[in-house]
Amino acid sequence: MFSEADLTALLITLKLAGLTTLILLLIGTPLAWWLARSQWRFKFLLEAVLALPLVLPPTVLGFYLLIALGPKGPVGGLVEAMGGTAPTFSFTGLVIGSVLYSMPFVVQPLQNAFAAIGTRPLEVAATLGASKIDRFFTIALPLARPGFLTASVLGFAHTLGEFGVVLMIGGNIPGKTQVVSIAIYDHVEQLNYGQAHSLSIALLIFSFVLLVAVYGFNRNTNFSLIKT
Amino acid sequence: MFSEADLTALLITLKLAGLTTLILLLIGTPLAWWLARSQWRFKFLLEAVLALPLVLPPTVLGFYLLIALGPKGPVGGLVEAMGGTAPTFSFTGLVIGSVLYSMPFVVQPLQNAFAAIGTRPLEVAATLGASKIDRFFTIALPLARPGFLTASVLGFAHTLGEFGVVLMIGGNIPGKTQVVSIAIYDHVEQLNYGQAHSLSIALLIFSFVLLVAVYGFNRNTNFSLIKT
Amino acid sequence: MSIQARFHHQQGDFLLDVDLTLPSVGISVIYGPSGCGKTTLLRLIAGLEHCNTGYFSNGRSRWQDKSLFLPTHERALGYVFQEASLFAHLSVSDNIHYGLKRATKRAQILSLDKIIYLLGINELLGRQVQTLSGGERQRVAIARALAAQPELLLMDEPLAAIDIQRKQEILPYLQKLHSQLQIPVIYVTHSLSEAAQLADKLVVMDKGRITGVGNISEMLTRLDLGSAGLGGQPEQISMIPARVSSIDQTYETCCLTFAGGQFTLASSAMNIGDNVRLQIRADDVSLSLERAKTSSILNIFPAKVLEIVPERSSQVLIKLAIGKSLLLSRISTKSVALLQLKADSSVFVQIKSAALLN
Amino acid sequence: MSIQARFHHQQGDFLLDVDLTLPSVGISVIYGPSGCGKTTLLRLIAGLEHCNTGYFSNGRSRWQDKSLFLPTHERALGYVFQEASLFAHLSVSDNIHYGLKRATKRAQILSLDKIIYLLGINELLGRQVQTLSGGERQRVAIARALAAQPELLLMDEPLAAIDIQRKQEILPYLQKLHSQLQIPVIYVTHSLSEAAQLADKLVVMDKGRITGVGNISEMLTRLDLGSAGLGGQPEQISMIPARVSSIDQTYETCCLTFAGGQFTLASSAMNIGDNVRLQIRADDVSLSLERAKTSSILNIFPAKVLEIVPERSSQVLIKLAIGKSLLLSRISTKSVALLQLKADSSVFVQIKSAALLN
Amino acid sequence: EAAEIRVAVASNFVVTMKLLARSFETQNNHRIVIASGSTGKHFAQISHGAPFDLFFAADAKRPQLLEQQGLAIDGTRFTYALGTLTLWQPEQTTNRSDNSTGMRETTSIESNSILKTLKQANFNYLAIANPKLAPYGMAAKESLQALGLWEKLQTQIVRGENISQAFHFVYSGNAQLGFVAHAQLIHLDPDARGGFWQIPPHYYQPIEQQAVQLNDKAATRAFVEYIRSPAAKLIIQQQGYLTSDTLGR
Ligand SMILES: Nc1ncnc2c1ncn2[C@@H]1O[C@H](COP(=O)(O)OP(=O)(O)OP(=O)(O)O)[C@@H](O)[C@H]1O
Ligand SMILES: Nc1ncnc2c1ncn2[C@@H]1O[C@H](COP(=O)(O)OP(=O)(O)OP(=O)(O)O)[C@@H](O)[C@H]1O
Ligand SMILES: [Mg+2]
Ligand SMILES: [Mg+2]
Repeated sequence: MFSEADLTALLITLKLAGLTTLILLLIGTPLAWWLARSQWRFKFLLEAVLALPLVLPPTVLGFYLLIALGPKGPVGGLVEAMGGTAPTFSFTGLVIGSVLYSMPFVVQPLQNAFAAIGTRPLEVAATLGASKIDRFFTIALPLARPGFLTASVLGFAHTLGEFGVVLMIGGNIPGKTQVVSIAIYDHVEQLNYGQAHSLSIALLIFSFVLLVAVYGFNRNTNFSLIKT
Repeated sequence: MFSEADLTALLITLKLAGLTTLILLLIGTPLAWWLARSQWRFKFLLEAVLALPLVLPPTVLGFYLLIALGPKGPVGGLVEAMGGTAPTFSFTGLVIGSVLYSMPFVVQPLQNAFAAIGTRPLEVAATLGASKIDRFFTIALPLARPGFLTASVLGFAHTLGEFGVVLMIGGNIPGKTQVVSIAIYDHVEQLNYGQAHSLSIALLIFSFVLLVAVYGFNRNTNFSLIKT
Repeated sequence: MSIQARFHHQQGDFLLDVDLTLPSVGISVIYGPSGCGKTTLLRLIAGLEHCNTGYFSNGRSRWQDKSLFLPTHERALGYVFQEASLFAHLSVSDNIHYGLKRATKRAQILSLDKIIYLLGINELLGRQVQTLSGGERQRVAIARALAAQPELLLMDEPLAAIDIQRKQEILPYLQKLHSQLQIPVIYVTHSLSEAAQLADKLVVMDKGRITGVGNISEMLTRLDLGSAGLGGQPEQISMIPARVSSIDQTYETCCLTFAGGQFTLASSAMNIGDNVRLQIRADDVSLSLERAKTSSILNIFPAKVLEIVPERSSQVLIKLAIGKSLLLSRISTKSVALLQLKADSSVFVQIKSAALLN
Repeated sequence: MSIQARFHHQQGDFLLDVDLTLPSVGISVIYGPSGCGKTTLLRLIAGLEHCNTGYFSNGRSRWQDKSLFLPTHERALGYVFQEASLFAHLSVSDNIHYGLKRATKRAQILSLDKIIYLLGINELLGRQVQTLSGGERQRVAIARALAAQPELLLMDEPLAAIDIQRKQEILPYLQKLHSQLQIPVIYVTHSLSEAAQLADKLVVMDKGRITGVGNISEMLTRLDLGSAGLGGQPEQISMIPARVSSIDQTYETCCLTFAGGQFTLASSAMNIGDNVRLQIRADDVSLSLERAKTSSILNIFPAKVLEIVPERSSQVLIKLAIGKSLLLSRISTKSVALLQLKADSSVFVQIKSAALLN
Repeated sequence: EAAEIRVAVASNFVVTMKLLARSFETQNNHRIVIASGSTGKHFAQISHGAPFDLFFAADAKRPQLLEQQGLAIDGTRFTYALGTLTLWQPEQTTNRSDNSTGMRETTSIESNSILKTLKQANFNYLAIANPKLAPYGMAAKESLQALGLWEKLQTQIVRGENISQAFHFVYSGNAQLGFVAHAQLIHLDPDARGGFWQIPPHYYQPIEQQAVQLNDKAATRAFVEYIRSPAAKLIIQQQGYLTSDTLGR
């Protein structure tokens, strides 16, 4: 039903979305935590900057990333000067692009979830001998679980459907940077509607199953509903 | 500095993003409220369905919307049968597409914000004689304010940067369905890098000012931090 | 015209099974140990907990039966929660006005100024609720419930976080609520002295069931309620209804006639003819065989021993009759032996002090 | 070796200004009206509130001074918050183990089983915290703080939501905490009888300042603390240190020697030689000019009137000396006139009942 | 009377179309509204009722399909331009081969050196348009096959969605070489062009860009008439395309 290329694209997509979500959670969690807690006067400026990638059309964002990450750009140039290869047209480049692009969808829900916890549980944990980092892992993280759910779902799904950025900085190299969204797009452009449909449906079913699993599994953690 | 076409595109974009955000808040708020409160066993299925539009590449989503909303599609066909015009290639079509596409970014933060309120404040309000609808407006809405902030920002910004869906069902008709993201894209495609840069920067500055205003204004509403 | 409540409600392992009739005037106190279901009962009455087979009528109107379930906001009640749950997005003043604004359909019988004054929250009105101390929060919550002009007031340990001085100011006000305004109050507490001071009816609960209901004076002298009820409690209180017969301005004392004699009490804020209640702790009642002549104890009455109930081996509770009034005394087993007390003995009761209610 | 606390802390309009020295053993009770700064003081001690110019030492180690600020989790303390703030994502058992697990560095002096038994929460261990009643929650919170093996225990009105029976079981346990385990406790309450039962030191606060500090027995008979302090309180309590000299098994009474005579008390759970405290309410002390012969009151002592302080025009507080012990009595102004009492009068004090501490 | 003519134009031709439209509008009351986009998208949109009057595709296939499906006016299809493929290497600065008439040039010293770079695979990436999507991509593929390099360079080829993207890849320095449309280089500042080699036309099938009328309104016909006029053809040629008569058809 699917060509080998389609299957490869599917695989790369999953890898990309998974890795991006992971990285976003790793970066986004401390960032969101800091944003939720900090009393810094100009925090709102940073919040605004973080939301900016959202505003540009993905292809345009991809275009600027292509320039910045390319060998002549500031980032890519630096990498090359240090003996590396500019990350464009590589899986690494895709990951960088996706991370930047999906960042707000992970940071914002996490920030709200952390803010909703309030200070009291953390104060209690401190009086019970839990250090800052300990409190974070044993109190803040579990209490922010609904936020993590939303953040992961939005981040993962957004990367699955991501297309403009990836197309721009990935170069659509089959087996390397061709993701499934591009593959579907290609099918549509070539008027292979049949293949486009089946690939879309496969992606939808897969995502649906995943989402159902995530939401279903979290169905009964409504402890955030109750204040004690 | 900007061509008239660019300015028109900017205007259409703002109208689109504003209207979309408004509609999303109007639809999304009751939906999120229901999702946050309901004890329905299969709620998680609906949650999964709502997140699905995220997963498809925008152009592909746009393609399916084009089919569905077109005169031969189920929705468009129905509209035409009732004497209307199919909404494709019109501003209405853009709004429909954007609403569907940005829905999860509005519903999810709202749902989390509503869930975080808990039941107690609503119970208290009920004992003070506030009806369901009254409680919703006087207790739930103000307490969920941080969630509304996030929802509006994500929804608005996402629509600003939205591109694939709009391109597909709008047809990129200048003065009618050409939004600024497509205009920038066109400039890039036509290698008018200079114009693309200035339009992007204008969009970024405008968005930044807007975001700063929104976040700055809401800086001091951290009442969600404190449980009384 | 009485409050009727019938609920059979399962909550996890816990079953609340209650069938209760309370007068639709006065204060009914629900008393019982932690976890016995007091809060659950109040929530059922308020309609916050759904019980399909429940029945509730507040005397004037039915709120719930087989075919009816009035939602909470249509029940004209005020509810003070166990944890003062103020609205975090509203100032103190706005919290209080929240209920007031929505009470336009109800008769405005409680003046806001009076409420604010009595609860001592005038200076807090402009504050954000996050900056209040625990007791301040609870006082604001009480004010908010009162401002809603309730026809039935539900209070879940409202005074637990409030200092005794303020408590002594608020309690009489709560008493007036029903005596002057006819607002029935259902009041949860685990303080028996609070109960004795407030209650007309006392409801004793244990493990989701009602183990005793009755008028406060009768209930307080019932010795059969077991360790879960009143017996075995460190506090033992009797209550005697009386009537002001004369007032002595010099010493600011007054003379109260009760079914057993004349009681002298330090108090001047009364009018002749007022009906009052004397609350007497069993620990404040000593017995003697002869009438003491030069004692500071003003109230000494002849009485008859009705019953002697050992509490611990070192202590007994004695139920006495002064005329038609019942009184509890707690003395040591040793004194019983020394004075050779038994049922029907004639003694003098010496009442060291008494509190006055209403 | 004493606890030293100095804080000068502004919070909105409210200024807390405290310089306090407390013994590093025993229970220090902070007592004062709602909003006087009790919670704020505890938070400062715990390091939850930052005060740059603060100083705190728990006797063994310094937690805070000009150049030092130990974060809360490095202060070996237990804190029971005014509202039992249980972790919503953990079961009851996990809540309790949270502190226990992190206390491995601290000496394991409090046995978990004992804590669980005493607080009566054995059956709740597997439950989710959302399903607990108000009192159950607070008991779990106390257990959690104790399980953390604190070197200093801070308790903010921990028993306000707990029924009197359970309270009477927990209080002696808290007393033992310091007598057997040498854990100092700082305990906030607005119940003077709780204070009298627990306190070694009593700290009276008002409007952010300390208006009096002293040993409980001395503090309770100080009449100068004004309406915000102890004077004018409905509760007036004296405390007399004594020593068990003999035990009567028949009536389960014991004889206590104090600086003024021999006191008979209904109690058997004592050993000869034990040092104890008698807590006597001013309302339980009556005076007479002659020794009553046939009274149920066992404890009658000759005493001397030291001072007569009018409370209201109808009532006075009388400070008395029995030998070297001080005692308060509250009687009516009328009795003062009838018995012609004045400073230096010789009288007999009749102590109707007394509570025993430790 | 004045009418609005909506023209769906393949992205690569939009710049030229704007010039054509401007010149047309000076002679007429009609107004041209240009909607640029990928030919695949335009096809899908027209199939679903898009309100275009004219369709300028990037290939011949899509107009043909529309015609077959009866969505276009029979017999109105024509080739409006022929794309020319160029291999571009901006870093090649030794000499430049273009002069104003350089379009016909097929070989030069520099182009040989570009060819050498290509043959030695002495670069990281070679950008082409996606052969599946864009006619220029197909032409690039055919050229590489003709040179016998297609298989060899597989791992170094990056594909753009369209010819513009292939251009971006090279322009931004991410790809060192790229097959682009000659029309794109025309717009570059001559100093920034670097070296290029126009691929000999026999290496690839002609890139026929066809247009078709979607209705038969008078204004539409007028515009088509204009496009076929010599004046329009001159503009098209100046923009780096061939026209049918330049090929001798
Ligand atoms: N941010 C603030 N702004 C203004 N006043 C404040 C702020 N925070 C606390 N206060 C005031 O500080 C005082 C002390 O509060 P605290 O909580 O210490 O009182 P408390 O003695 O514990 O009272 P309670 O017995 O009612 O719990 C209160 O009057 C409170 O209103
Ligand atoms: N969802 C539940 N599952 C199991 N048990 C529950 C649940 N909800 C409440 N309970 C139990 O129901 C009993 C009654 O609770 P309730 O809150 O009515 O007690 P209470 O009398 O108000 O006690 P307190 O004086 O401590 O506030 C408690 O033992 C509580 O543990
Ligand atoms: Mg309760
Ligand atoms: Mg406090």
